[in-house]
Amino acid sequence: MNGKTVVIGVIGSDVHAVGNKIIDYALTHAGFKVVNVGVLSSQEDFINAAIETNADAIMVSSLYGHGEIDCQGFRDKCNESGLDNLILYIGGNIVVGKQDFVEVEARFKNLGFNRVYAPGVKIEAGIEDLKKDLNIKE
Amino acid sequence: MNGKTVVIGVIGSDVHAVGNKIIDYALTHAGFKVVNVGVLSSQEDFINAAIETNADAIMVSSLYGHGEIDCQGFRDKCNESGLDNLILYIGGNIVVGKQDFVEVEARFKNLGFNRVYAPGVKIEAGIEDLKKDLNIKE
Amino acid sequence: MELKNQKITMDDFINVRKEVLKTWQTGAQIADFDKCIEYASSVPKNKNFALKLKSAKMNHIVLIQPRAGVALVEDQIQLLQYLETEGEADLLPVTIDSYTRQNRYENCSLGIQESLRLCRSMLNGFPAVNHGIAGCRKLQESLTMPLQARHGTPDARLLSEIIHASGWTSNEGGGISYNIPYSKDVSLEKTIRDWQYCDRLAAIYEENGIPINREPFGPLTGTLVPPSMSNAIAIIEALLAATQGVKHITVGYGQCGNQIQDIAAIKALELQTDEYLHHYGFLNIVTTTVFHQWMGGFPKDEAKAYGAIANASVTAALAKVTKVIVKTPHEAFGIPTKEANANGLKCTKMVINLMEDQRAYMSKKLQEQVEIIKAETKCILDAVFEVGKGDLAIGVIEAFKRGILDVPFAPSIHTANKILPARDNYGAVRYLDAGNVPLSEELLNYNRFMLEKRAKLQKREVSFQMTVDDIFAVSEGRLVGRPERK
Amino acid sequence: MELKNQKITMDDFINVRKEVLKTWQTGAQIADFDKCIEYASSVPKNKNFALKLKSAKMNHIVLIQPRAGVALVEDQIQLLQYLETEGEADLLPVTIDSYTRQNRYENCSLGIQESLRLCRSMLNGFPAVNHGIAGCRKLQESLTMPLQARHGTPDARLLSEIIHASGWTSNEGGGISYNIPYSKDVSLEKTIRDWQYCDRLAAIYEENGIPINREPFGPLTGTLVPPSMSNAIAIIEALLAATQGVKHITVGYGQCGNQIQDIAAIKALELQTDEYLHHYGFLNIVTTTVFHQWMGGFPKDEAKAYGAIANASVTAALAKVTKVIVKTPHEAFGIPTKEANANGLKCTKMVINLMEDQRAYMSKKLQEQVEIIKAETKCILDAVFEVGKGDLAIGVIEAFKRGILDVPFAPSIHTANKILPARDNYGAVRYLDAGNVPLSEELLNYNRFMLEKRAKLQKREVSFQMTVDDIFAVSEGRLVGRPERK
Ligand code: B12
Ligand code: B12
Repeated sequence: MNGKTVVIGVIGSDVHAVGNKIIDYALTHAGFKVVNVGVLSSQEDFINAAIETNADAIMVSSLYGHGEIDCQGFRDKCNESGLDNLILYIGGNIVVGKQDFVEVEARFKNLGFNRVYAPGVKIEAGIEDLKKDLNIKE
Repeated sequence: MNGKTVVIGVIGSDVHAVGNKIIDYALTHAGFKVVNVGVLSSQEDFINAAIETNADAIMVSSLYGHGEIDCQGFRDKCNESGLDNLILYIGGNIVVGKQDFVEVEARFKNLGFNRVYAPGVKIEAGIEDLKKDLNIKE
Repeated sequence: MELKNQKITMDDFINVRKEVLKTWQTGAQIADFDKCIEYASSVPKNKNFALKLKSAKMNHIVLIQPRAGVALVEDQIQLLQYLETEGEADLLPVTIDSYTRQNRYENCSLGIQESLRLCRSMLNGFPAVNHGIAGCRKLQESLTMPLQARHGTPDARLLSEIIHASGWTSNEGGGISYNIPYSKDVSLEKTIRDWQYCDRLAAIYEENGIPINREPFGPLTGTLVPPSMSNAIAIIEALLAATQGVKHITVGYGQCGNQIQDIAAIKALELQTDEYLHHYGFLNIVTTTVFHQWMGGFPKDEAKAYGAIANASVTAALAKVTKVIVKTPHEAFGIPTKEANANGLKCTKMVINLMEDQRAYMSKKLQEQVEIIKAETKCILDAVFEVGKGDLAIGVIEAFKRGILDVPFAPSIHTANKILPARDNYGAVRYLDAGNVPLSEELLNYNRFMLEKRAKLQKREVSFQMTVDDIFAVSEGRLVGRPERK
Repeated sequence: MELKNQKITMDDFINVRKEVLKTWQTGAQIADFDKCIEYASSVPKNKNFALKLKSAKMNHIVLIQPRAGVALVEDQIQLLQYLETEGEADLLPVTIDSYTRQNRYENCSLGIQESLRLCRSMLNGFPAVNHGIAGCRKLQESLTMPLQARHGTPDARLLSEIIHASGWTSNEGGGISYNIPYSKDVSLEKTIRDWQYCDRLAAIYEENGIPINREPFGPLTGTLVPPSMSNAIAIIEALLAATQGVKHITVGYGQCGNQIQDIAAIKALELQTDEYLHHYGFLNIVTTTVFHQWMGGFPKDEAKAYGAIANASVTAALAKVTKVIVKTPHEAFGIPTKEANANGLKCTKMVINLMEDQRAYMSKKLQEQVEIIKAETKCILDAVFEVGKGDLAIGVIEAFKRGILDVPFAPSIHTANKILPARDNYGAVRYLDAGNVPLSEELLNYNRFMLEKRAKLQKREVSFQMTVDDIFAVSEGRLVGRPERK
């Protein structure tokens, strides 16, 4: 255990559960305390869980293509809830179709995400980054 | 029989025999007298056959990619041999690789071919054109 | 009213119908049921999904069908026309967007607006309910191939009403298969009841001379589902549909990847579906089969994706299924462009054509695998009937509670989530942990034995890590997961 | 000196060698044979073609190999490096250009110049003789995978000398297979003799501790060659090579398209090659197999080409051949770009990996087809030995004269050109007219019967038009030609 807490889940009307289960498994093995709000989760579900557990980061998954709609105003809502410096990642298949990822990344950074992951980037890459961002030493 | 004679063959160091056999079969069925110089034929082979049989057209096949080299000066050689108005077609896979066909066509028209056919255009199309060019009525 | 596996009476149906039509404004347009049937009758018979499948079955032809859905009607028309002509599709889908699937029609409205504004589809499918019969009929009339709704909607009653009233002659889904993989906390009581409604609706059209095809969603979570589990659920949904009077049923199966197991699963599914239907007195039902090309994570490289697509097509051709649902070279990234979609179809069509006069021949190995899948499926179905005390609907509820029916990697809290699958050394999917699935001792031993064999060859323990490795294997370019890659 | 199937003496070899090296200026560089062997010995063992095949055979691994050749050394290096890394090729080819194949080295010089001038390859392959050992060694040293020359050269003596002296450890070809499909009027006496030289050359390297692989070209004209005819010729060339002392032989087969027939043909080829080698006293030869993806006309559509490529790969994986020669999505157009070439490889690799732990199981049908191919092949080979009065080389000459051996659609005037092949209703290639091929009455009846069946189903006569339809079928997207398309 490294003492850090991460909220994970799949946002919106998205039911893709496999990656979510894998992420849960991988983060736990990497020493994080994992709070999994599961599939079909709203922005509020993520934020409430983060407040309740005093989380250090939220890792949003979006697979089904509606990520862009589902994430509108997420960072603002975090700020309103006092989660100003919370680390916010998103990954999966976050937009509809095969789009130029540089552009996609920019759009989501604009929405307030600290890091944005392309399709099929494995969770291990996210964990590496998280350790960096949270100053966790191996 | 429509009274017209066509010389066919495969030019250069090219041994692709299947299309040549099919073309022989198809032209014969369409009423032409066919003089087949076969595979591995030089420009001279075509021209001599055309002179000997007083042919109306030459249909060159080139499949293996060296068509551009093999056909240098073909029209000049025809002219030198007194075959000034002979109809000259070429088809098959006449250049190396998948190239823009508009450009390829222009290159071969420059070499003096009356009609130039893209990969996989079937001989039936060539026969249609030949009937037009030789004023053959069905 | 207590849930039971029995035909909904016309009175009950009409009462529920009134409520259903109120759930979104477009419902009002189809209040007059007779007009709906009249319209549906006017659709040319060569555009009937059920009849096309029947004739394909009789002629041993394998049909191909894409997935495809965008936000706007005009775009959907263009997309499907392209897939008909350029893609050589034999059957057309309308893939419904995820908000509709959750009955969030307001979100759909927003999605439609945003799509208009940004000039690209902001929805991952076609919001058929929002477009109503105006849009849905226009779509159907613009196409020459039969149309089917493909979705993943726990409560698809309004959607089903609108599509059939628009002349779409097939509907995918079922009370289990569109609940467990597609929702988090919707009760099976509710979805089974709602899908009884959808089945009854299809049957009413059928009774009025319009054949309607119903297709339980075979692959479930698409992720290492053991064939006997998906077959058992497909057969259950076929029986539930038949009870409501459905006459054209397509049972489905998602490729697992071991060719022999996949062919065996299709054969077992064909045989047992008919056996169970006959046993329960349904004698005049046209059953057909659908094979889904690999439903798990796909390789990102397009050439490799083509390899996966064509490999699946060979299996489909050898098994002589009635239709194949086709993936595209964009699968790993997102909703395909229409070109990528057509490419998946053409690649599939080529293979199906090359193999059209060929089929799988029986070998000892194939026979063995058919027997094993049939035996496992029978263990499961016997137990479902038993705990339902003879009523299949009640049996399903009970069976899920007890873990007799159990779907791996599902989002729903209503599956026990106790079974764990993994591949054996040949890539066949086995029960690593059967949880509470009541397989016989012999079958459990067989599953265990096959996995031990892999463990030995891979020099490691039988464990969940195998399952994890298997989940990523195909997208990384192989079938069976390996402990470590150098 | 009379042609005979016997090992060339060292004296004769050395005498001929002197003449061979004079046929082009680069020959002089390899006059010192010991230096050649010394260089070849220095090539790391993991780059040895023969050893890599042997280990693949032992481990039941299927390797993949592209075709690839361009005019210039630097471009060839870049191309093959790309196919190693991006294309995941296991074995590398150097496809030789068509002028070299006809020993027209002056034309090659022109082609090299033009390629330099126009900055695109004006040759359809790599002119290895013109580049000499300087270019060929540089190429070999720049790569990590074993290298093979693939060509179609009736007289490949100088070419073979140069490549082996450059550390390329495999050579494709044979006195029949690089004559009949690749020339118009070169006598079999000459090509058999010239290939005895190439075989003896390979064997000398082998005797000096450098394993060299030799691969008769299995597919011949690639156009509806009945499996027993290509198998018979492959076995003959294996025996001719073994006689010269070759120890590593890869027998080949080009996909016909009916999966069962293709698997049966590979099995028959494996079995009978070993049988005949053993029978003639060659006991310590490593025989491996190569499967060529569809060698006839390809579909122009790239998605369909992928379908054809992957479908062939499934057959190869099921038959567990040692290696597969891979086509590309550009096949119908021309020499592929390096990207298209890598895509063909990746598609193939995906399928081979997905099927790596799977294989074909014996069914009654498969057994039957193996028996038929073996019986046909035996009829042919028995007759060849008979007319050769025990000498295989003489037998081949005689057999071609009489039409006992006969290759359809060949350019050569030295094949009787009497047999006509066509597909039966399942796509298997049969003898429509066996010409003078001495099949037993029973086998002739079987061939006839299978074709009559097709004729009946297609409602037409058994005729040459069937063959013509079959020639175009695959490029038009199916396997079996149809009388008319609507
Ligand atoms: C299996 C699957 C399904 C199953 C899901 C079963 C279930 N309940 O879980 C079923 C069949 C039910 C399904 C349904 C649908 N699906 Co789906 N599905 C897939 C598929 C093939 C694999 C997903 C998967 O399980 N991968 C394996 C896991 C382990 O990987 P993963 O999910 O990608 O997660 C990993 C990484 O992405 C990463 N990651 C994920 N999140 C995050 C977050 C952070 C911060 C980081 C660092 C990393 C990270 O780490 C994870 C573990 O390594 C993908 C395509 C693909 N990838 O090949 C399509 C795909 C995701 N589905 C898609 C769609 C559209 C749908 C449907 C809407 C319609 C349809 N096609 O049927 C419905 C959606 C229903 C809904 N309301 O959500 C699209 C999404 C399109 C888009 N974004 O443009 C995809 C991409 C297919 C496609 N190309 O069209 N699907
Ligand atoms: C079968 C085949 C072979 C066989 C040929 C057997 C034989 N002796 O006939 C073998 C295996 C021996 C072979 C060898 C080679 N081949 Co080859 N071969 C093919 C293949 C697959 C099919 C050709 C065929 O028979 N098609 C069926 C017939 C009926 O069609 P067709 O030949 O195209 O002819 C029709 C039309 O083109 C048209 N047509 C032809 N000529 C004309 C002329 C006119 C005026 C008109 C109107 C129409 C017309 O009508 C014909 C009948 O409908 C093609 C690729 C393809 N098309 O899929 C490559 C292909 C032609 N081969 C190719 C090459 C490079 C070679 C080799 C150099 C090297 C190699 N790859 O092994 C050697 C060449 C040896 C030599 N010196 O020529 C390349 C040519 C590349 C290019 N142009 O850029 C091709 C395109 C493959 C590729 N993409 O790399 N090949």
